[in-house]
Amino acid sequence: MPDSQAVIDRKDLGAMFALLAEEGYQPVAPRVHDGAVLYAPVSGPDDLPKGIGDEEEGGHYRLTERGDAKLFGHTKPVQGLKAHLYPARQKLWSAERAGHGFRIVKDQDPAPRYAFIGVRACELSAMLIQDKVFEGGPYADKGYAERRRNCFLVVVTCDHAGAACFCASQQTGPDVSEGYDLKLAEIIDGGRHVFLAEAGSEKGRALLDRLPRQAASEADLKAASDQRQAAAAGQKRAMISGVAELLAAQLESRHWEDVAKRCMSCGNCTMVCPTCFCSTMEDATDLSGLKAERTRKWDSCFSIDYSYIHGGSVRNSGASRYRQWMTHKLSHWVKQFGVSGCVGCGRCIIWCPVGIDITAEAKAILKGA
Amino acid sequence: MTTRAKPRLGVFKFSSCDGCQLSLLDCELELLAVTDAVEIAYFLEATRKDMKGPFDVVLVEGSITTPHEAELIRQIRKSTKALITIGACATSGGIQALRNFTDVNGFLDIVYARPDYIETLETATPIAEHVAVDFELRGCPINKHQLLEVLNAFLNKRKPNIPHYAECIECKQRGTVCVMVAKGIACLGPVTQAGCGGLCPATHRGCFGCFGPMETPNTGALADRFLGELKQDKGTVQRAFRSFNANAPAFREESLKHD
Amino acid sequence: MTNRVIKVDALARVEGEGSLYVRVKDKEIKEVRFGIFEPPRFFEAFLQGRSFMEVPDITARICGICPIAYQMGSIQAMENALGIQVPAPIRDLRRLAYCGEWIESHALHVYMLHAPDFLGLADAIQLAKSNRDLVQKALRLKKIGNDLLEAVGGGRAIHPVNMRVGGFYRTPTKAEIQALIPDLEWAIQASHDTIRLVGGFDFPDIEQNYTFVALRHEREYAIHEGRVVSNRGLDIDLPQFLDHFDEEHVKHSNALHGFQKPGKQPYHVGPLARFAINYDKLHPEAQSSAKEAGLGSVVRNPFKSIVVRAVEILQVCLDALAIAKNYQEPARPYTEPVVKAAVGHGCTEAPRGICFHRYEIDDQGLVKAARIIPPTAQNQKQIENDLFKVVSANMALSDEDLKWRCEQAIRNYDPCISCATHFLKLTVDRE
Amino acid sequence: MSAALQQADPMDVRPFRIEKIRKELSDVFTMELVPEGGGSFAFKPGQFNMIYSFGAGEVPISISGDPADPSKLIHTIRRVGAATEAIGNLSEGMAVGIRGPFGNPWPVEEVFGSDLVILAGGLGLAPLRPAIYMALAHRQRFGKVVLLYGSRSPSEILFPKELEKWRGRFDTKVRVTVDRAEPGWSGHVGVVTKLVKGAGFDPLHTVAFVCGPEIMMRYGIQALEDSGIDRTGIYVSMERNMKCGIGLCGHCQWGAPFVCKDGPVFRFDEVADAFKVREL
Ligand SMILES: Cc1cc2nc3c(=O)[nH]c(=O)nc-3n(C[C@H](O)[C@H](O)[C@H](O)COP(=O)(O)OP(=O)(O)OC[C@H]3O[C@@H](n4cnc5c(N)ncnc54)[C@H](O)[C@@H]3O)c2cc1C
Ligand code: SF4
Ligand code: SF4
Ligand code: SF4
Repeated sequence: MPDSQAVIDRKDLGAMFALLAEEGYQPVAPRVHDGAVLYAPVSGPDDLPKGIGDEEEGGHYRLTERGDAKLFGHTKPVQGLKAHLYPARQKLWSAERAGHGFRIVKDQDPAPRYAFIGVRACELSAMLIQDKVFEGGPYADKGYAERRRNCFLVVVTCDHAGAACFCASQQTGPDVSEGYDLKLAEIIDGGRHVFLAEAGSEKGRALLDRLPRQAASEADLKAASDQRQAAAAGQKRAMISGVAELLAAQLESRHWEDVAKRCMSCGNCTMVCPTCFCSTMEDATDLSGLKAERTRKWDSCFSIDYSYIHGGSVRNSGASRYRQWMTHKLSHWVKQFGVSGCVGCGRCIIWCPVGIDITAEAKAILKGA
Repeated sequence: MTTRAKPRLGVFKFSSCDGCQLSLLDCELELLAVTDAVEIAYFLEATRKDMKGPFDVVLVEGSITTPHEAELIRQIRKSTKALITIGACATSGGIQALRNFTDVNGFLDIVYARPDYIETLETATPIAEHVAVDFELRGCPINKHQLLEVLNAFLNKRKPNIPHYAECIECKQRGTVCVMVAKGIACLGPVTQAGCGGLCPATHRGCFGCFGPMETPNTGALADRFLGELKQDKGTVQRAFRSFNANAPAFREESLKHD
Repeated sequence: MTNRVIKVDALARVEGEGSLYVRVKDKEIKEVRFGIFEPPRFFEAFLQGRSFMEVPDITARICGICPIAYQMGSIQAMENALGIQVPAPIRDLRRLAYCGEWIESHALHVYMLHAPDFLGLADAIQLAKSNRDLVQKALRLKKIGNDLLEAVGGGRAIHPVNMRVGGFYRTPTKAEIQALIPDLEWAIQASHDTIRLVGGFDFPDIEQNYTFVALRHEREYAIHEGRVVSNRGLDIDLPQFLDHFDEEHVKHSNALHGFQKPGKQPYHVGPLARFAINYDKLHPEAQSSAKEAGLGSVVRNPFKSIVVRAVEILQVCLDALAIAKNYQEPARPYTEPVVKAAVGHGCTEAPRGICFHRYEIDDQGLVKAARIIPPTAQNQKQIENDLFKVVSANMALSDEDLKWRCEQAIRNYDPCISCATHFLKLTVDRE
Repeated sequence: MSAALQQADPMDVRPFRIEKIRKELSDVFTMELVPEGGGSFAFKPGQFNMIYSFGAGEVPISISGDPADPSKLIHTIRRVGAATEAIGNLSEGMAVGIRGPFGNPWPVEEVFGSDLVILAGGLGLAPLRPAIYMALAHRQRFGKVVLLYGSRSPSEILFPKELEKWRGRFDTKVRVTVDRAEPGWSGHVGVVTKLVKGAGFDPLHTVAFVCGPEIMMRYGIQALEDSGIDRTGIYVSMERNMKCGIGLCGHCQWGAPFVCKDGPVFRFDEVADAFKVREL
């Protein structure tokens, strides 16, 4: 698609934000907040984490100074975009008593129009997986579908791998081939700071057409491809192959008990995982008992209520709950949705307060098998 | 439409700081709705009207620290349909349960010149150790929104939407950056029950356990992290588990491991 | 009937549990006891061995009504021990939080706990029946106090989480503080209305020749720091506090009784004391509002404390507004303390009066000794003196009315019994 | 399911009026519902609805009525907790909210031509009743039809009148057993699995539908397998926590399957391994 490729100068990047805002999108991009890079509303490139990198390990994360002017020099933000596409708390409807019965009032907020800028390969893959979860089955989640349809996606490819990344082994990155509107690779070469841009949809092409741009040179294309290779080659972690079959056969592995000694069932891993989708519903009334409301909230398979049926919880032991999480991600998901539920972003490793590493646990199970 | 008779609410206090019952008065925007929905039949902090039971719902704040209190709570239990304990004092013993770890007579000498005037028990214990409790609402202090939710649930005969999972889940739902991972600050969140709204991490400090142990606390794993990566000493780890919910079994046992 | 006993086993509309017992024989008052049976909670004892950094979170739990008094008192004591001076914006934020606590606590007391006495009602719920708007307004005022506390205190008003030795864990943003301004402007108007309302109540004609003790600060109506000053010429620094004041243990109470040395004299802390000692530091708008309500520069009628509280609400609303308007985010949220063995003192004006702290810490920062003297303990002797006077002046009242009048006399002090046991029942015995 | 329903947001709750309430047992009742504003409700045997009691919660409940009569929606419910209590406390003329029907049904039509064994324990008879109605309506399409039902005690036998009626049919074998006899009980005593032996079906051409407490199902399946029925001929209905009923909330996962959309009725060979794993 040569005509869909072009180079945008750093100083013209603001125009992209402005055009998106003009089209009614709320730009959401990486931003430094409380010592971390998060996805948050931004007004332009000045809000981006300029020259900021990140250092990550199991249970460890710090921001670093890169010493350059890169705007997307970090790896991935703390939490995925699910917080925007499937918010942690959603009011589904309210109801009021009417006569002997009641009336449902649909009063959901209208779906926002987000332009996500700086989306990583793993993030995009996660979104495509959640599309299958929320829209791929016989029933769709209307809210998700609407927010998803409304959004504009600007992917920025990675130039290096974080220490927790293992997308290469999950085939979800660092290359990006589909599902985006615009793809950028950030290139700094001496004094030159540009973005190699490639449209991936009609919307993307239309936007690109309106931006000040130059033709992409061979050198630019090579720089972008070098970055991708570096990001792939730099990955220190990898998921073992055949993990789906392995775990399906290892439901009774002794290793689950071993993880349970370390795992606190705190649920952080499920909260930060960009594909985890579990939710619960709360029905509540006001004091008068005349008004009711239904709210959906993120839930976690690590909670006792999650598997509670009359008489008790199905998964009481920590071992069974960790097993549920890991086997669902890496094995059952494949049967349910045709893909793995893990995109190799490594967030669950980083944000586990005790640094439990899903790739290491998979290896340990293989060893014990 | 069904109209119901106004349920009678009683609010009682034992050893405590008053903060949890004050939470009821702090529901400023909803307070009149509460007084519309229930008849406040006993609430010393708010009314001179002193009506006797029976009650439909009683809220109990505070822990049992004197023989008189131990007797009184039995009477209250007999006079109410539902008994809800509110706050760390009532649900685990509260800060005053620190006495359970030492000899109370030593404490008396430190605070009072004439310890012989004071009548007190060796221990501060939660209400549930004395009488049956229908629902325990955690927190030091309780969260007023949770208090309203529990009252709502009892008045409307439904299950209160009060999660028992870890504070971390609430913290992440709020979108707070984990202080333990990103700043190396010790945080009790992974073993503490959600409910406060994730205040401490959002204020850049570690959770210090106001809401007591979560449903399945793995305190050992967290203590190992504190002692290891976070380089804390044993005393600090012990004190972390020994605060407002020191007497909650999981925290008590963990703190005893770090003598 | 010449012999009578007036008894209130459990005093209502006070914070915590206390009792009142008066025994009268042949028109002569034999005994007056303001008893505090709230069980002891031993804070001073279990503070020993805790890190100085944990102390503010623990002392907050002495009282849910005025946690700031306990947090800030201990924080400032620790800072005093370690030689930390906080910069101006931090000091402002602290004062702002304290204004919040005063608004919240005073609004609660004036409307919900005390006003029903003057209106002959059992509680504010009755008041809401006849005047729902008034109660709603009172609740909004109270809420504004709590909102201030939440904004500065890290999201909750009771046992806030944000205050620490050296400053704050996280300082609020300018936007967060400025968001409070419209409500504060409303609160100023509401406090004027409050002063007019309570200024119009009927007050029993009783004057006491009090020894007033309060903090005094050179520039401001003292709230969170100052020297300890009395209307009888005392003017001391905090380290001398214990040379002049002490507490003793009486049998009918789980709280210690405070007194001034020598001679174990009672003294009075709280709004009347502050007003008398710091009248000149009141905001002009608060001063003129006080005048309009008929207050002189010293108020000796304890029943008029409700008016003084209302004036104080106005004072702190004005203060808070000024702070909110000028707020600039500090460069750093806190100064990192450097631990050493030391002794420190702290004293602040809790809504009910001065609250004194003294700590001794070792070179690890662990507490070796703690001493906390809350306002209600200091007022206890004085409350009993007032009761004596109220009973002798009202012998003609029926038991029920006398009882109510006595309760009211106690509520004049907005006693906070939870604090005092770190500290009510009326019993009037007319034999 | 009708196309219109499929298009509606599956999270939308439809109010249904309670036409009739019948007390079945001390803690079990049956409700007859009709849609507010009219209409009918088509479903397949074994499917369930999410039933909402105003403000009090929503729970999955199987449909226990006759699939041939879509004019009324029938549910049989045991009071066990907050939400079922709240539903149970409603009276005739009031409304509940319905979402559904959801789930994978008993394959009654698919197994025409074979012998049919229905093995039910306790309240498990309720989700099986629509299948029984349907099988009896097409009685000639089956070989033998055997209903084996176990209950804890004679006073806890669900639908006794209907059991009596079915027993009266010459073309159907009905066996009822209780764990504990009471005075006046002259029938079988013992666990329901004991009835399998001697039920007189042809194991090579038999399909079995099993529903009851999980422990009863384990033993029941064992007994059916012992009698020679292949696992591909055994169907079970499972219960797991459900919040959405349509595979979006994750709660009902049981290994790979979602009980709500891949079940609640499963062919046993597909879940036999899962049955063996504790706390799955
Ligand atoms: C497919 C299927 C079919 C079933 N068929 C039947 C049947 O035909 N008859 C029958 O009696 N039972 C049936 N059950 C079981 C029935 O669903 C449970 O007994 C019921 O869920 C118990 O709910 P409870 O609230 O009464 O009990 P509890 O034990 O109090 O609660 C159980 C669950 O109900 C939910 N809940 C309660 N209150 C709320 C609230 N305020 N907001 C949100 N959720 C709340 C929660 O998920 C909770 O975990 C079936 C279950 C399944 C999965
Ligand atoms: S399981 Fe872990 S590595 Fe995989 S997508 Fe989820 S958070 Fe990322
Ligand atoms: S794996 Fe880590 S993050 Fe996940 S529940 Fe266990 S301790 Fe928490
Ligand atoms: S900050 Fe504390 S509560 Fe929040 S996720 Fe981290 S460990 Fe959990």
